[in-house]
Amino acid sequence: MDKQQKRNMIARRVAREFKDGDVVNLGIGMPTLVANFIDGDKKVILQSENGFLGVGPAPEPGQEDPDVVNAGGQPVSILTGGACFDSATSFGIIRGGHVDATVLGALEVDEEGNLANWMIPGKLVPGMGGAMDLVVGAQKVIIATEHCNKKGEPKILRKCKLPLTATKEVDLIVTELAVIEVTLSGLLLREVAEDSSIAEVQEKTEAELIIPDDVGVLK
Amino acid sequence: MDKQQKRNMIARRVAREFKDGDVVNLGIGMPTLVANFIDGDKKVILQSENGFLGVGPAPEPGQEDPDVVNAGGQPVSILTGGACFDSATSFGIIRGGHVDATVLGALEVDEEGNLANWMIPGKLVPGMGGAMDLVVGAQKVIIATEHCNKKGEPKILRKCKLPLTATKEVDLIVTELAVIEVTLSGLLLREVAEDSSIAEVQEKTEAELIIPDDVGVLK
Amino acid sequence: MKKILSPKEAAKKVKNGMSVMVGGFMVVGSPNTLIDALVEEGTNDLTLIVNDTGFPDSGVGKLVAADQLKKVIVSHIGTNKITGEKMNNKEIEVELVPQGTLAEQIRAGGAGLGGVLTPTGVGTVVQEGKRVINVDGQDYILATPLRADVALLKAHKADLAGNLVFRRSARNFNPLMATAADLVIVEVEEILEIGEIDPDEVVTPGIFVDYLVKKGGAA
Amino acid sequence: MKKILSPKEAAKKVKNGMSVMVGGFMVVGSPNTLIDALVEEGTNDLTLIVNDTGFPDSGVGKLVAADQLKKVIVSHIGTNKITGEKMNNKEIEVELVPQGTLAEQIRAGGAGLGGVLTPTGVGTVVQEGKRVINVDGQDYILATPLRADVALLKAHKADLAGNLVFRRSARNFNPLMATAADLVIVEVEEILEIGEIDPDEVVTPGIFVDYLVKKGGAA
Repeated sequence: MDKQQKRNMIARRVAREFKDGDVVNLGIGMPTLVANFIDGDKKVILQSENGFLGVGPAPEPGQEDPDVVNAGGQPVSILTGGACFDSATSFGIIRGGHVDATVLGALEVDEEGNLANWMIPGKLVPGMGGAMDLVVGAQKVIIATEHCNKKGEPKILRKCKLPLTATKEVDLIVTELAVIEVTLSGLLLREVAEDSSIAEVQEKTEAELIIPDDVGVLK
Repeated sequence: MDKQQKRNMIARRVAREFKDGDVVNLGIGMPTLVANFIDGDKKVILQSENGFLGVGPAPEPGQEDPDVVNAGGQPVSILTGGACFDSATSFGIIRGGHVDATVLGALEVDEEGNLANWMIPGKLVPGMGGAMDLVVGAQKVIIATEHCNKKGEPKILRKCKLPLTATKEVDLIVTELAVIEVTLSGLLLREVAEDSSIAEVQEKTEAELIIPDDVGVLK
Repeated sequence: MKKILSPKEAAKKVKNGMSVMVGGFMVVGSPNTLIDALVEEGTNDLTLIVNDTGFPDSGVGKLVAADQLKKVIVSHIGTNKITGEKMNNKEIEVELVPQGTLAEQIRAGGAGLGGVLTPTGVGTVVQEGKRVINVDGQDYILATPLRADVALLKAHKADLAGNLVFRRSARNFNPLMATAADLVIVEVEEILEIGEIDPDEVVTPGIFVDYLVKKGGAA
Repeated sequence: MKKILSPKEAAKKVKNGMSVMVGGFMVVGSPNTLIDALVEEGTNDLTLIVNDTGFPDSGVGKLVAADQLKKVIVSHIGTNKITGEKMNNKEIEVELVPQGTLAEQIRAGGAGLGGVLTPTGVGTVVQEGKRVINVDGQDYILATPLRADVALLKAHKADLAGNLVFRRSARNFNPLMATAADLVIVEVEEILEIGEIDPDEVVTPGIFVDYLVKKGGAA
């Protein structure tokens, strides 16, 4: 699988987590891809933290509206039935638990549900933007990430080493190898990719996984 | 002077305190009268804490709009250039110091600028409504009140006895007898009514007044 | 697409013992059709969160008169002498809150804040039993968030996505309460198709709304 | 009637060493005509309060590139590498704040609150040096109010009373900042007569606005 195939696979699986009527905020980068895979039968309302509900697809080239961008600054559209608001209202929606799910990337995530995805000491710090509010506020926090980092090292750890984005807020981790649920007892392996194995997933995960009898297949 | 004449006299004098461009909130009861005396050359914007700026006169009978009332529940109008908002925004305007002056009645007011105007122990307590926010938030707090209570006792005291609405917030007291400024040194007599005297005002005021050389005439 | 309920169906969503926020300021912006249905239903032991208790024979005053309330959290009861009588007879517990503080407590409940620091009420009886926090030399009262099981609201128009617009001073507490209750039922004058309210004109986004009821609709 | 300034006249209101709030999210809703005039003016030693520092060659990024800033209070600098470089070289002090907290701090500054309690950032480096307050068993960070000497904002339309409406995601921080600065200057696409914006459609009431500037207006 090349990088793009992995990303699409992760995005497709994440999209299946949403229920009809859910309000969802998709983080910048890979999480944005998730929008492409949401089942058309489900009415999922996308929130953009820069100030609106009802994010629609990117317009045709030349049709961009300079006042309509997503939180990554990319041109998008606003669907009918959408609504615009200021930043305090936007983060009131997020912090107040009115977003059912958020999807974010990770540098590290650990068995307590801690997440580190905003800074690497010694490197240029871009700032947390809205990520800290999203992780604390959304009802369900889904991490969409490749299973290992560029060096091939596990990103799913016993304890995050990098500065945290939030503590104990992650609910689900979706990678190209597995779907892992964060529970009070630890990380529960829910699904393993068809071309992988429980052994491979555990090998590439620093934290010890809880392996139930009914591990599903991640497709 | 009958009661109505006193009230009009007080209201007329209070209205002279406003500057062009001021945002003013007039309390329920006598303070509402002040609107009738604002100099037409001055652009004073009236705020109503139930949610709008640009309070205009009461409509003709039969022309009332059920959605347009002042904070006392009386039918009014909204002038062009006005704006409507929710209660959090309305009190953000008030508490945030964006109201230049508020005019309120008093049960008691004292030489420290403390105000009691919302409850009498043992009597039915109506609630403070928006009064506590107005007294704390407005840049200038003007008390419009008859000089003495119904029993003829002073309302302007050394120290309020009734439960307070706010501490040390009153700036000016206007009665049918005098205009009194609250200063850090105490109550400064600014003006005395034509048909009264410094002696009479002091006699009817429990707190000791500071009498400057240039006491003006309250008309 | 939001579900449209009859007033009776809506009233049945409110159960004995629930906390209920009701929009309106002296019955302006009050959901009177919903209130009438709730009186009809006879649901009782309710905790009401509301700006004021209306009048003896209108608005939430009808719930007071029908003995359906256990407690009221409110800024003003002066327009409804029955509330005061029942308070004195200990038939209703009345918690008086400054209007601007009440607005912020509801907003905090909806926006996921642990509270706000307000200068309103410092040095008054309102401070009793509250935490006082000093910031930069000034004392503030910690006003903690308020939420309710149900909000019964009134808007001018809704679209079928649940987006709301309000009219004039009928807006007041309605948009705030829409964010702070588990179940939000909104009475409207008119229900429009999706797309008939421009995203920039929406005051309350549809994600906050669970059910719509037509004003004066058949039970 | 609000005074209409040329961009140059407006820029001259900003003095060396002032704190300046600037609206916009990745240059959407950014007052670019005002920023250009401020670059032209060469005013420096400014403390900027802004969501992000735009791009190296647009938005507030131009103030960064022109060395006009002493400090930036911001949620994200990742789109402008010059900010990061100047931060690392200690030419600019950068204070990173979660976006939702930044929005609430500005709102608190405008609404007269002593601060708000937010769960965002608890257990992260954001907590360092902040007061943590426990409410009902949960820890919150006390986010204190932010105000500025000047706000430079962008709205879609204004009327001559200063009432503002915004368009799509260009709203973002602009309405919040309008409440939290001593002097508020707003760049707009179009200036309308009083009465052309309905009171229900006003997002920022005119009382918050001091001066208007036409977008792209002659210096």
